[in-house]
Amino acid sequence: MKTRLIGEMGGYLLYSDHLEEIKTTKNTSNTSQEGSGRPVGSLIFQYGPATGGLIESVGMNIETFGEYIRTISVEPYKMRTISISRSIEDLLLSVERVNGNFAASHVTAFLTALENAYGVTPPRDVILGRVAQIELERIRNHLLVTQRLTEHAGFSVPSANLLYLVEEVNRVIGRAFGHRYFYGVNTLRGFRMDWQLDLPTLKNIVDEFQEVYRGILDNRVFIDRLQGNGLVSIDDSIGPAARAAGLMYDARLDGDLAEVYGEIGFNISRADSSDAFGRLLVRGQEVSESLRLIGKLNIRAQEYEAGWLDAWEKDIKGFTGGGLGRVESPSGDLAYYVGIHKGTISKVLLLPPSKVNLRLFCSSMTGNVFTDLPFNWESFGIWMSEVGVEFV
Amino acid sequence: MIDQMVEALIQVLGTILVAPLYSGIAEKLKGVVSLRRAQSVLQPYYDLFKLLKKETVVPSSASELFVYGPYFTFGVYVLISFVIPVVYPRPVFLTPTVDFLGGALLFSLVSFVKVLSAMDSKSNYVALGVSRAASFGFLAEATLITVFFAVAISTGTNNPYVESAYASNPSHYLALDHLLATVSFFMLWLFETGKLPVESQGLSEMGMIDDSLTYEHSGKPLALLKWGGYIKAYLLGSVWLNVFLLPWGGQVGVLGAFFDIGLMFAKWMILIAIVLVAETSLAKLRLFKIQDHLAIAFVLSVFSLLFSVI
Amino acid sequence: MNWFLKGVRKGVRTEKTPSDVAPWSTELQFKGIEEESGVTSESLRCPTSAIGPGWIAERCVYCRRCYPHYQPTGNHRMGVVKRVEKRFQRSFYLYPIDVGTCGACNTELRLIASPQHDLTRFGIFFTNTPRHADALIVMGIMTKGMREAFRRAYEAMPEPKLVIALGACAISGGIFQTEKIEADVVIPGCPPSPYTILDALIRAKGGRGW
Amino acid sequence: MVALIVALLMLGLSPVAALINRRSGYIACSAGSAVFVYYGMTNYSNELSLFYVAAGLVWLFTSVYSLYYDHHRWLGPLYTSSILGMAIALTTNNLLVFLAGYEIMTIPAYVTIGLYKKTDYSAFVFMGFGELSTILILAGFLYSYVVTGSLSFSPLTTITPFMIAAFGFMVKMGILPFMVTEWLPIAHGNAPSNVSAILSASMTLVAVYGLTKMALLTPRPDLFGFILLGVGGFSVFFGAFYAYVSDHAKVLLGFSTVENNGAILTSIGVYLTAPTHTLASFSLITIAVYVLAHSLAKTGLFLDTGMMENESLILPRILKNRLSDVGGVLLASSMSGLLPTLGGVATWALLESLFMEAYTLHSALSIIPIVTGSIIAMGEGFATSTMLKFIIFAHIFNKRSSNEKTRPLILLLLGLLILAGGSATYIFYRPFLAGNPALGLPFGLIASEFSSQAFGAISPLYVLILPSLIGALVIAVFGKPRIRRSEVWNSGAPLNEAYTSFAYSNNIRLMLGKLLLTHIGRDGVKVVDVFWSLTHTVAKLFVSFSRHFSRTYMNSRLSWYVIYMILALIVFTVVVVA
Repeated sequence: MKTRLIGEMGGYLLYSDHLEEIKTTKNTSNTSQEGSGRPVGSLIFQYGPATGGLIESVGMNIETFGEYIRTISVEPYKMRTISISRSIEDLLLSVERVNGNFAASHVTAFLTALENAYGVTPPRDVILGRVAQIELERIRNHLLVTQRLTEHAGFSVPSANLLYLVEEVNRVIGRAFGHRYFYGVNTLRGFRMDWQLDLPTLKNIVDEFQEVYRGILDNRVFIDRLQGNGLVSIDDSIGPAARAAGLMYDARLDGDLAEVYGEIGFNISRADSSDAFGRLLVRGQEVSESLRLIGKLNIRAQEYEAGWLDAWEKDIKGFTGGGLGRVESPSGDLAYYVGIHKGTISKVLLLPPSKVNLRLFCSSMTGNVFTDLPFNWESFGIWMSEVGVEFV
Repeated sequence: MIDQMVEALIQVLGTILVAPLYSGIAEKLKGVVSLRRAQSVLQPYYDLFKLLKKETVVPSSASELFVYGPYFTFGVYVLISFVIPVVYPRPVFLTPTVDFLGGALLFSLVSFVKVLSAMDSKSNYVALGVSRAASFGFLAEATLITVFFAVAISTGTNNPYVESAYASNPSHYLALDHLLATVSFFMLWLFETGKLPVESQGLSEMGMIDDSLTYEHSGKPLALLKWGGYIKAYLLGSVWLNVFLLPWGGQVGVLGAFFDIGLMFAKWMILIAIVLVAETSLAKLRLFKIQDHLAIAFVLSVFSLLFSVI
Repeated sequence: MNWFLKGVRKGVRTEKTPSDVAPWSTELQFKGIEEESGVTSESLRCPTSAIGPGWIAERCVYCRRCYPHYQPTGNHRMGVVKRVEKRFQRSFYLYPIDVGTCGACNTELRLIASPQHDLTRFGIFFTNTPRHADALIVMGIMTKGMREAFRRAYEAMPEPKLVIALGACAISGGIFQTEKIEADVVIPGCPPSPYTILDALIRAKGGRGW
Repeated sequence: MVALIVALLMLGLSPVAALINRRSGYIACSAGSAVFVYYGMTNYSNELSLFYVAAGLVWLFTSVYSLYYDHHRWLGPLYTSSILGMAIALTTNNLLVFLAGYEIMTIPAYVTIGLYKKTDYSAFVFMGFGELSTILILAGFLYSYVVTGSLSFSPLTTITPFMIAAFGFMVKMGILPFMVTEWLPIAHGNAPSNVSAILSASMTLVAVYGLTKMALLTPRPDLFGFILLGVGGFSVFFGAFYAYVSDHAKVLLGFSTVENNGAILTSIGVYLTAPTHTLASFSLITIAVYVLAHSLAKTGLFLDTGMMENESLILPRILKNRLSDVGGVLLASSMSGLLPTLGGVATWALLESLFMEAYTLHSALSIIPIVTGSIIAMGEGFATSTMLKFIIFAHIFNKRSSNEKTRPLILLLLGLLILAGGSATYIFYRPFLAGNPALGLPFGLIASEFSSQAFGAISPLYVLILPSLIGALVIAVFGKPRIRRSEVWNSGAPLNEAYTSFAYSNNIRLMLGKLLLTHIGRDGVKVVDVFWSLTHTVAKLFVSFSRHFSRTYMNSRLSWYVIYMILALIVFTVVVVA
């Protein structure tokens, strides 16, 4: 597989196999372009930050001359800063809260970066546990995205049904891990589980999802809202957006957990339309694939006392170095770079998938109309919480 | 004359007071089909009651039009309820004020004042919805006028009550022009009351059409706008039931008027059932497909007109 | 038609009583062997100083470092209602505003609309404009960008109105240790479970809770 | 008769007075107009008298307004002489005098547009179409002379003179496909608002008057009426449609005139084709009521644009004043065809007469009134959206405050007149009055009839009173709202850029792209008015021809040529009148 540029993280460019410092700065603002200057009769329509239609706060400046969107720029209003000058365990709690819905993915990427920096490998069971969490998160996220799409279409029965299933997935996670968003689950020493993962219930949920999913794909009016909406260029897309365009592209194939995924036999899901519809197709397939993966993992309800950390704790004072951790979050590539200077964390860089997806969203909005905006937005699975985070 | 006044009172109060109930029932059933226990059928009344007690926030540059426009539109709706057969099957007090076409023009008057009142807030979100409503208005208004005329032409009079009686004759009822007008008017009703597949009462600001007209209002004016919305849905729905779909069964006399309220309830349950199926099995159309929906309704109504004379 | 029949066939799935709440979103209680005064935030390395004396719900982010000294009781009714507004008893419209969340509070708040919880049966609804709202639900830490928006939303709401702070971030600054937001109703949790949210909302409008 | 002579004398004096002192000219014109209105009211013989009232009111309001508006020394004389021409055309019974009046009315308009011109072809297009109109009318009149042997308006036995003249009048009315004559001179010549009002409201009124007068003399029923009916219907639709996508305040109003003239033409068509006499007389009244409604409302709206600094609705800067706001809304509601205003009654009556005709014909011919009625219904929908656009972007969004009282007061008066006018239509519809005492309406019903039986009925007076009464009752029951002011909610951000009028109507540009040939490019959205592009090509040819002609034969500046031609025409008309 050839090297692909994924995105920019704090002065570096992340490629699928290495990190490279940026020599020349280029404009990577979240703005789509059409023409120059402002045509007569156009206005900047401000949507957000506080909206009823979107789950999170986000500001959009839409240049329009009525219904038709010329350009759009997205502004993350909620900018949070996370201080890195605190204990590494406390920092981990903050990393969990970069994006609550992708908490396991963030923690895994962060911990992997740390582990790569020190050149240690956690026990296989810990890695399997992390994979299980990420896949559970993926199921929940894809269900939620599908639910949001049906809700915007006023498709009340499937929407309610999907929301029911999202809540059920949350309950399965809550029962097994004690917390519905994996907060306090992962530690430097492994992860905590209170109970066996309820696979039969999870299977029922996914089965019911598949039934709903097939049902909504039968509805012409609903499909019409997605087809041709939000066409992205293939070259710079990641995650479900890339796979929707038919690319063999997934961090599960070449990221840090690729080995495990390879062993348990991961099948990539793809579609052949780079619009919101294609992204929905990919998500639909991935839900089943994630369930299959989780079924194979057979993680056990126990807390691991990992011994790998001891080596690290011994020479914690003198260590200087850095490591990159990259996983496939439900919305695409997620990477952390952790730099350590004399035993303390000196730098944390983050490339969240939403940052890349946001750029894709903006570029795909030109020529769209207002009413189709929410569908395109939801189809990317963007979370503004991880875009507006800065580690200082 | 006293009798007519009592009958009018029953018809008008029956409209004003009962209209929210139908919305409540429809929402409840929609919720139940959506796997939920859902709200009380009396929820619209609770909402109105609360809103009438709340403060009214007025955008800083808005004028009296913003505050008192909703009162006027409510007044027009009440006037329309005197005019068209929505409960009682015979003309009541003040019925001759306008004929069917006049009624259609009164509906236009309401939307005119409603739009101005909402736009007085100077909100871009209101403008967004209004610009959509305005661009569909030409088909909606045309359909309303032609549908009303479809029956007027077959009866030779524009008096809605005569038309109701005329349509109750089975041979007239089953005529092609009547059936086309029935379908056309139902499609229009879905549009006018913001039902699927045209609009859904969702939270997304980007998809608003009718909802944008109440977006900036609060307190008493909002209560009146919502209430007016229930009355509008009731008026148009009842016309559809009494003149087009089920023109039978109305009783006369003061006691009959009370009976008619019950009869309307039964008829409305049928309408609600139809709408329930539509609302739960359809998804919302893409914006520019709404004109196709309305264009079909309009063409059907024009065909209905043509069939009635040829 | 298809979906209408499916909906009817699946039936109502709303819960009659609360069940199945995730343990680490409920009240914590001292379960240790030693005296409670012996364990402090410092000794348990509590990141938000949520211990001592006793467990302080507003601050807890459920990191589980205090386990097994403190353990979940399963009681989800942790909301504190400082002002009850009876006028909203049967009609209560909420306008959520996210001033700096991680997204989890947002999702949990949306999930009170799921068929299991169904907020509408209590006469509670979401709305998309503060003009129609009876309560402002504020979530997340107060960020610079959202401070103005929050003020505007509050200004835009007609009286009477409630401010409801949802989640540890809003009510105490949570793990980020920022300012707390003054509110009439406080719903602790990181994030609070849908049960906790519903319970507090129902009590805020004069009900007996959930 | 004394009143008429006084009125004509005062109107005749006013151009002279205006040459000496503009204010005195306008005052004389106002006084003359007032007497003219009085004449129309006291000598009410048939529906044509209503034209006098309508025209007189337009001149009166515009002249009083001009006292506070005019800022060009030639404007006063030109404006007043145009009005004199109209007065002559309206009151004469002689064909040639009518034509002379018609020319006296038109020529000052050329000059005004020439003086204010921004582009060459606008004056030429107006002149070209104006002369085409005159030639056709002249031809029709000559044919009439041939048939009747009389130079006065006299009953005809054939429809041909009417047919020829009708096309002449339709050109002047801006009927499809001559829409360009209506809006182009106003927009590109950028005529001052008082002249725009005269051009659009009362010049077309004179054309309608001529058409109606000829129709009254023509044998009826005649199938030719169906052509007028259909053409009128399409003019309503396209006029309203193009008005809706226009963002120049005056172009919008110009197209709106096309729409209204289309409706009037349809009504004339109904008159000509009506199968029963009752229906014919009903539609005849409707023509007059429509003319009155349109003239008053259009005058008001054009005078409203006089208070704008910028005539583009995208960035209008209008003087904000509570009086003109109320007046503007009332005028717009009449133009939208809403009850209880004058325009509402007219719209109701027109649609009602179309459908009555379809019912009474009850044959394949019914298709024409039905389809026309449906198209007009669509046009009315567009008209409502258009008028909302005008009033929103002229009066609600983007405005500045002002202390000016007089001009807003004129607007308010016109608005109130048009509101009360709806109920005043009882006077005109005298043969169609009805009542139903048992149902609480002892009087005050206008019943539309095609035979002895009523088809439908409305009561503008009741519609005027009842909603406000019920609204007041609601306030009494639920109390007045407790009000607190707060800034507009714009999803948490300050409102920096307001919605534009262009954006307001852009949905239609996108939806009906095929009809408008919408093109979205780098510089924005462009739409093509199909009729305009056609006329534009013709106009360009005409302009280049005229240039060539003037360079070859005049060897002088173009404007001299224009003035020469105008003077020649004035001499011609004076000779004819004499």
